[in-house]
Amino acid sequence: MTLTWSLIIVVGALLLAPLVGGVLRGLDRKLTARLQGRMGPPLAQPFYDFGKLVGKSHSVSSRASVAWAWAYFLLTLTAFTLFFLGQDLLVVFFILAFAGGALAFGAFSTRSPYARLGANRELLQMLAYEPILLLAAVAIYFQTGKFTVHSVLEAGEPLLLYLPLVFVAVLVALGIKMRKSPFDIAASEHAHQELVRGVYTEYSGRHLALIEIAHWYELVLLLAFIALFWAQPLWVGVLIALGAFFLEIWIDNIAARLRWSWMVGASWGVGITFIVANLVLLSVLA
Amino acid sequence: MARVTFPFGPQHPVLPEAIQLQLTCEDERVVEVLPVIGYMHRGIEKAAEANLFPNNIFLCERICGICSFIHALCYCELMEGMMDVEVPPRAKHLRVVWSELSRIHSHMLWLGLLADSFGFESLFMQCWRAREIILDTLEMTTGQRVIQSSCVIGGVRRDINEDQEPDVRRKMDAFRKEINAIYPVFAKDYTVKSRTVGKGILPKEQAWSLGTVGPTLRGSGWDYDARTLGYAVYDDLGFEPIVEDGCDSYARMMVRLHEVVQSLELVIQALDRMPKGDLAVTVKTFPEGEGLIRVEQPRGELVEYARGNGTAYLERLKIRTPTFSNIPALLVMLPGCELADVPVITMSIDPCIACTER
Amino acid sequence: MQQVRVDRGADAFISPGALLKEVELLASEGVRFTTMVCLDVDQEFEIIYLFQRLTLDMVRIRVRISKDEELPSISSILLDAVLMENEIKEFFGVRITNLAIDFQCRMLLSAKSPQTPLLKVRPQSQSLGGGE
Amino acid sequence: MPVMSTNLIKNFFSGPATRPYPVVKREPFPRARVRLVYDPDKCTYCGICANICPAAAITMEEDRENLRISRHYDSFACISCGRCAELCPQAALLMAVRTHEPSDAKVVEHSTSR
Repeated sequence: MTLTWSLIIVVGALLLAPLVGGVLRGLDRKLTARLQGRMGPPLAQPFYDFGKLVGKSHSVSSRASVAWAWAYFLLTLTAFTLFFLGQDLLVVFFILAFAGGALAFGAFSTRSPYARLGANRELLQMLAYEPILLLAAVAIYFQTGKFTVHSVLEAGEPLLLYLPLVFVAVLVALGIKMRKSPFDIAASEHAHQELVRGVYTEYSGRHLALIEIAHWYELVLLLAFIALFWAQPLWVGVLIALGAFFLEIWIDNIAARLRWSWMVGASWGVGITFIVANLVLLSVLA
Repeated sequence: MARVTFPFGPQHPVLPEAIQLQLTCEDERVVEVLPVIGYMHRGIEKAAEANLFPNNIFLCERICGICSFIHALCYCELMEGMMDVEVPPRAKHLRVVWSELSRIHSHMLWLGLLADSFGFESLFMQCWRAREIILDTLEMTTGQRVIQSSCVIGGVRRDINEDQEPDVRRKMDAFRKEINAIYPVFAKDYTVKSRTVGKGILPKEQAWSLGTVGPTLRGSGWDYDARTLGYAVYDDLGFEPIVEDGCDSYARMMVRLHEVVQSLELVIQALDRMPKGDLAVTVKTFPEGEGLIRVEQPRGELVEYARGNGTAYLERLKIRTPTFSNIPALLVMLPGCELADVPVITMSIDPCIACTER
Repeated sequence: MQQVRVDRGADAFISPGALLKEVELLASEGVRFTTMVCLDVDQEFEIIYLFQRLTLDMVRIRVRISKDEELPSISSILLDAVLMENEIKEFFGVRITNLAIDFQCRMLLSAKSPQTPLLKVRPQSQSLGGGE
Repeated sequence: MPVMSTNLIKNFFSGPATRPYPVVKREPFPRARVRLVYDPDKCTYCGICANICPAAAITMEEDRENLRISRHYDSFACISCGRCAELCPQAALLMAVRTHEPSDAKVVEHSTSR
């Protein structure tokens, strides 16, 4: 792939991702509503919400939290760019971890007990899903010999055939990242939670919009990562990613929110065991 | 992490009404609780003294929207008792029908809110949609969905006539289907159980001595339900209180869930046995002396005391609402729990702050 | 069985001094607190304590005190009486002493709301209606 | 864990229970108490409705000089209990099912006897 091509891909992805992310969030709300027997909002509702947030008057509870919101956005964007440039998956996930940390620090920098406890829980969430993502990258390394996205795209056979248990573990991480039940402990999709909006509590207006758009990038990035599990041909991978997305919505609707201790237990118990088991199986069979 | 005080409320999405729980937390563990009430006091007891006594029915109904019919029923039964008015049997049966319907709608609302408090949004929607059938039935028979205004001193104002009865039965059948679909989710779902079982323990002895009433008391193994005292026609309907021994949030939830099913049967029974006859008798006297009544609301026992002086105005009307006696239970249940369990435990007493503050 | 009419003659009138002893006796029998009713009768308050036995029937105790007399709180024996005692203190200005939790007359009312609103100090002219 | 699944599938295929409100409206039940309709021609200004109104939405005012009684009805205070319509000896008041558009200004209905 030439440099021009990869630049075109990155710019295209950067431009398209908010659109795709917004539509996915719209689909999420519509489908959730239909599963609950409701009409649901129009598909474009996330964009209306975004527009409304941008148009709100400016109010911040602490300047540091604004800086951290920008940090979250820019770091997510960096991770996104690196991913679509076909770079090292480990670097992508580390930068994504930094982004998550920025969100937590933003919440820590305010004096609200809600935001602070939300930040505590956000860090716990990172503790739960980061090992999965990093170990998944390691598993991909074992399979392809490299950590880069390029190598996966160039590999001959779909990863899913060799790493099915890793895929399951990544689904757990996706659930945590999407803030869906039973893992919506730091900031729920809807505010009926003891911490209201957790880490987002002290954000409003355009900074909340910024976080929202970063969240869309993050969603697209994670789904793209899932699509990598079937990169030949890529459209199957995209379908699998969409399937994973709908599976999360389904699980969200059949489960209550559980406690953080359960989340850490489940993600480590299921996630890490599955990945390790997968790697052991691979080495035994190979 | 040092101790942090959470101002939980008065405006909090989990709490349906304005109450503040000042939670002192160490990390995720609650160590101290101070409930702060007084955000919605309306002075209804005072207003009742300034009203003509028959008009107080409409005032009492507005103590709380959810249990409005039973508030009106309680006031009417109290006045009838004080004036020795014999209510026609058809009116008594209709009162049972409507008060059980409002119990169902209150419990369904509560089940929905409980589901919401542990983040089960689809279950919440399911409960509230099922509740809509009951609200429709109430609107169809009494004319209004929430504030029914159909009880008067001496009887009732509305009738369920022959045209409507099959409709009501059809709605009840439709509701039975809904509750049959909802029941296993609450009773068996792993996530629901892991959020409620063993949470908010209220030991049997303490449930009694703290003065809790209603499902909070019955969830701790006491078989006390004011309906066994036999107002309206409950003594003829063969009513048995529902008791669970779990002493936790799950037990309280199951009491209410079973009560929904039981209330449904009571509605059908009352419809089956409904005699023909007058709806109300005219009342010409004024209340005199003192009266005291206990009535079972969805949230527990409601105690009303009235003192009349032979005029059209009451000297005193005292209303002890169920949540007023259930709030002390929170002081026992909340300390030591995890912050994530606070919404579930708070909801498990079914707080009705509008009732508490009148 | 539901009994609506209250027979005043059957109730025990107790002096405020003997109240605590009586409540202690009842509490040892397993009686629990239900509610309290305060009545503003001319120069006196009549306070009715309602308790519930294990057999679920009611026990009533009446106390009459003059308006400036002090009334001991029973919250040290039955804690759940504390909310109702605070309410009565707030609405009638009954001088209840030794409350387990004293809200300082700010439980339901605020600094701006009328004080002791349930006292019958107002003139007898009644307005019709007036729900709020 | 998947106890809720059957409900979700049922919900998905049975269509939404909600309505796109301003476009599709639900008809109230025939006996719903919605709005008080008043016929001044039938009214004898007896004052029963004003006495019985629990919200003091109906008030009667006596003008002794001109021997007239005027009636005021504040629909914003009305709680739609329908007690007045039940007790009106002339059937000048009626609880109608007719709904009304939400209004942004407070309107008090006045009428005076001849």
